[in-house]
Amino acid sequence: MGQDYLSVTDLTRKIKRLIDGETGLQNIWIRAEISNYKYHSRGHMYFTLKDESARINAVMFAGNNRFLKFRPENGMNVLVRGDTSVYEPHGVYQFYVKEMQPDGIGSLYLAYEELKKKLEIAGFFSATRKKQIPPIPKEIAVITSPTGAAVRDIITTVQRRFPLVNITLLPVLVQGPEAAPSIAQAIANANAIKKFDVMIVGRGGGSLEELWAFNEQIVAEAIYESRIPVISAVGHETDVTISDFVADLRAPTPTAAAELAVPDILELRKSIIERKLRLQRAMHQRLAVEKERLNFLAKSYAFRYPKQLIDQKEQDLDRLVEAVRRETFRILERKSGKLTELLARVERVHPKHRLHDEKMRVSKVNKALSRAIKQTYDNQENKFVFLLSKLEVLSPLNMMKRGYSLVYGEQEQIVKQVDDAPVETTVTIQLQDGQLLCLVQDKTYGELPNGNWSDGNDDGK
Amino acid sequence: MTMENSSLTFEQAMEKLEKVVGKLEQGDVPLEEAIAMFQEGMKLSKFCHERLQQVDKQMAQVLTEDGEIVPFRVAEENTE
Amino acid sequence: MTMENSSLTFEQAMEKLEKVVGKLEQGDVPLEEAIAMFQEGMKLSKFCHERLQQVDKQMAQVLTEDGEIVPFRVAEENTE
Amino acid sequence: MTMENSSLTFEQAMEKLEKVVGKLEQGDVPLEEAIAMFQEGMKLSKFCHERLQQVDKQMAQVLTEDGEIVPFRVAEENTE
Amino acid sequence: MTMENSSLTFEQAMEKLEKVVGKLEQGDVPLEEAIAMFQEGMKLSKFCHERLQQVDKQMAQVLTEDGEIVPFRVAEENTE
Amino acid sequence: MTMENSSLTFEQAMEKLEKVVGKLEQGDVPLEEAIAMFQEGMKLSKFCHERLQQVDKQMAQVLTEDGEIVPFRVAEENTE
Amino acid sequence: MTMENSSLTFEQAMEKLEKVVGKLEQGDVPLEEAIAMFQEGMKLSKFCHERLQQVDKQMAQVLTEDGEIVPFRVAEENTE
Repeated sequence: MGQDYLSVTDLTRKIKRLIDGETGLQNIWIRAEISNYKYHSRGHMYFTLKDESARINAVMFAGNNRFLKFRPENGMNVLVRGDTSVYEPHGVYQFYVKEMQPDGIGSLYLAYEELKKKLEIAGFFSATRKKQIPPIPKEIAVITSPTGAAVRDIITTVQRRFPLVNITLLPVLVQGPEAAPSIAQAIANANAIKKFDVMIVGRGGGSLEELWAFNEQIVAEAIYESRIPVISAVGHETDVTISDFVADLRAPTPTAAAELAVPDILELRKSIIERKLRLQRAMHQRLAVEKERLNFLAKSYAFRYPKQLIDQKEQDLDRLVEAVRRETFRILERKSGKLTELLARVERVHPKHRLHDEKMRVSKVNKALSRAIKQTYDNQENKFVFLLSKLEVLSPLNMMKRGYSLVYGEQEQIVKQVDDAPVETTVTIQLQDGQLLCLVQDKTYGELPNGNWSDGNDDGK
Repeated sequence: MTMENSSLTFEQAMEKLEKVVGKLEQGDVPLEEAIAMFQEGMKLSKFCHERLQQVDKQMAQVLTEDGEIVPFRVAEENTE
Repeated sequence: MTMENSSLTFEQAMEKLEKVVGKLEQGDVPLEEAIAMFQEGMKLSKFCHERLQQVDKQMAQVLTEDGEIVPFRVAEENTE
Repeated sequence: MTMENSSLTFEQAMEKLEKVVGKLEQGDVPLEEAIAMFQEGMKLSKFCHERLQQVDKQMAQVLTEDGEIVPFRVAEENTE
Repeated sequence: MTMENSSLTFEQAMEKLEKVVGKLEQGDVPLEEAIAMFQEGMKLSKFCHERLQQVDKQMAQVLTEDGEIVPFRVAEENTE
Repeated sequence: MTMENSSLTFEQAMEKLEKVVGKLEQGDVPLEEAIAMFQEGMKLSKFCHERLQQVDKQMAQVLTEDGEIVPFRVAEENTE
Repeated sequence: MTMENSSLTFEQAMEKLEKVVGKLEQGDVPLEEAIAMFQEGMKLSKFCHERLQQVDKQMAQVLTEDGEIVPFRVAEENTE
């Protein structure tokens, strides 16, 4: 048993979970009186909600109280919406207020919210159901009170903006219990008349109760069923009624409704003039563009200097003709150059040169011939002369010049010994300059002396 | 065209005019067509202009409880 | 050719003219063709010129007919 | 050749002339052929020259017939 | 030979001439033959020479016939 | 031999002559033979001499017939 | 021997003569023989001498016969 103790924190957390999970304690409306109101410097509101027999601590954080339209006070009866929960550190349960309204009109709010939700679900606010407001209406129905600022604002604004439109007022009550049926009826009437292009339904500013007729279902239904487009114009900018949601167009004020219903004739005139001007400008511009384009083309090089078309070709032609001439002359020149060259060569091989050479050659050979024969002859002659002189030197007859002589016998044999010439025979003595015929008279034998003989052999005789 | 235009509402005429102007401003309309459109545009603008001048200033009316329509005079601010 | 041109629209004529000018300015057009193109170009340019003058006149006429609204001064800013 | 040439276009004649030049430039043309080519070249050149003069005349005529096209004044703003 | 030469082209004659000269230049031609060849060479060169003069005349004539186109002044820059 | 020589060409004769001279110049020719060769040589030399004179005449005749060839001038630029 | 010698050539005679001289130079020839040889040598030399004179005459005759061959003027260039 002893082990089952809970910590305070656990317990508190269990309680908190229990309360937070209970749907009947969450997002609920409570009617109560405020006491112990404290406005914390950080913007949070702390107070006690109570009635005759009970009380509960409450807090409304700054994030939620920022949009409150009133200042809560002690003793003030209020309707609050919020969640019940536990503040763990203190172990207290308290109410966390999300929304707060003063009690009394609080019921109207609830009704408003309820109807709004219902109609929204029914499709009364659907954007697809909204009718187009004609840009330039001819007939306008105005459903509002015949007295008061609203009707005057609407009529004067419409007439000022677009005097051509017909305005028909369908006077209605705009507050009090009869207001809603009156308005619904007028809407129906306007539809019955069938001449209106648009209708403005609305009234001037007032309290929620004063504006209430426009939150009635009957009015919403009348607007919803209207075939004529409806512009709603209820109260001031901050007031948003059911009618505003249902209407085809919501204007923040009656004056604004009039402005939305008709165009400004001055603006229209201006826009016509503007279009006309644009038309002319466009046309002028177009013409100007085309003219410029044409001028540009007409002034193009090709048209301005058409001779250029030819000039180029003239030049091409000149070039070609010149080339034909030049090339032909060049060919001629080359050929004639070659011919000249050949002529020079012909000149060089002129037979007169050859002839000249041949003459020289003949002449030379001729001379050589003569020289050769002369040489041959001279050689032989020299050789002969040499031999002859040698022969002459060797002639045995030469001894006679030195005194020697030859003795020939009668048989013309040379007498070498004494006995070769017998006495009484004749001998012939050959001398250098002639012969002596001699008779041998005697003979003597003897020897030739030796010794000196050989030495004096050359010069001795 | 004049025939046609006469049966146009002001809005239709304005719309046509705007279209004509737009096309001309785009500049890609053949010249012959452009001058025709210009003529048409001028006619439309004349038409629209006349439409705005046609009627005198209208008085506000009120539908009485009896179902009658009578002129309605706006109460002066001073009376309130 | 004149026959042919008369049924041309302004744009067609301008296009033709542009082509002619373009080709001529490229400069490599055969001589015989070039002179024919030159003639054609002159005719087209004349034709376009006349068409523009005609449109000019048409515009002036429309503006005169529209006389009442006459002074569409474009330079309104300066006069005011 | 004259017969033949008369049906040539200017460009064809120029092309022929260019070919003649090309052949002559090769340089190894026999003499008789060269003189024939020269004659041909001169005839072609005469033909081309005449064609050019003819076109010149034609052009002058076109300009005279069509008179002058006075350019539009684009600067209309200045005239107003 | 004269008969024969008259039907030669210039180039053929030149070729023949070159051969003749070439042979003569080699120098090993018998003298009697050399004389004959030289004579042949002289005739050929005379023939070639006359052909050239003839062609020159022909060219001059062609240029004169084309008289109109005469002044092919290459140095046009100086005259302008 | 004279018979024989008359059918010789100049070149053959010169060749023979040169051979004769060559042999003689070698010097070992018997005298009787040498004188015969000399006679032969002299005849050949005479023959050659006469041939040359003959050629000379021939040449003069040929050259006179063909006159002089003045080199051909193409330089037309100078004439303009 | 004379008989014999007349059919000798000059060279044969000169050879014989040389031999004779050679032998004589050796000196050991018996006088009778020497004298005979000397006589023989004298005969040979006479023969040779006569042959030489004959050749000389022949040469002169050849040159005279060919008398016309006035040497060509080599310096032809100067005359031209």
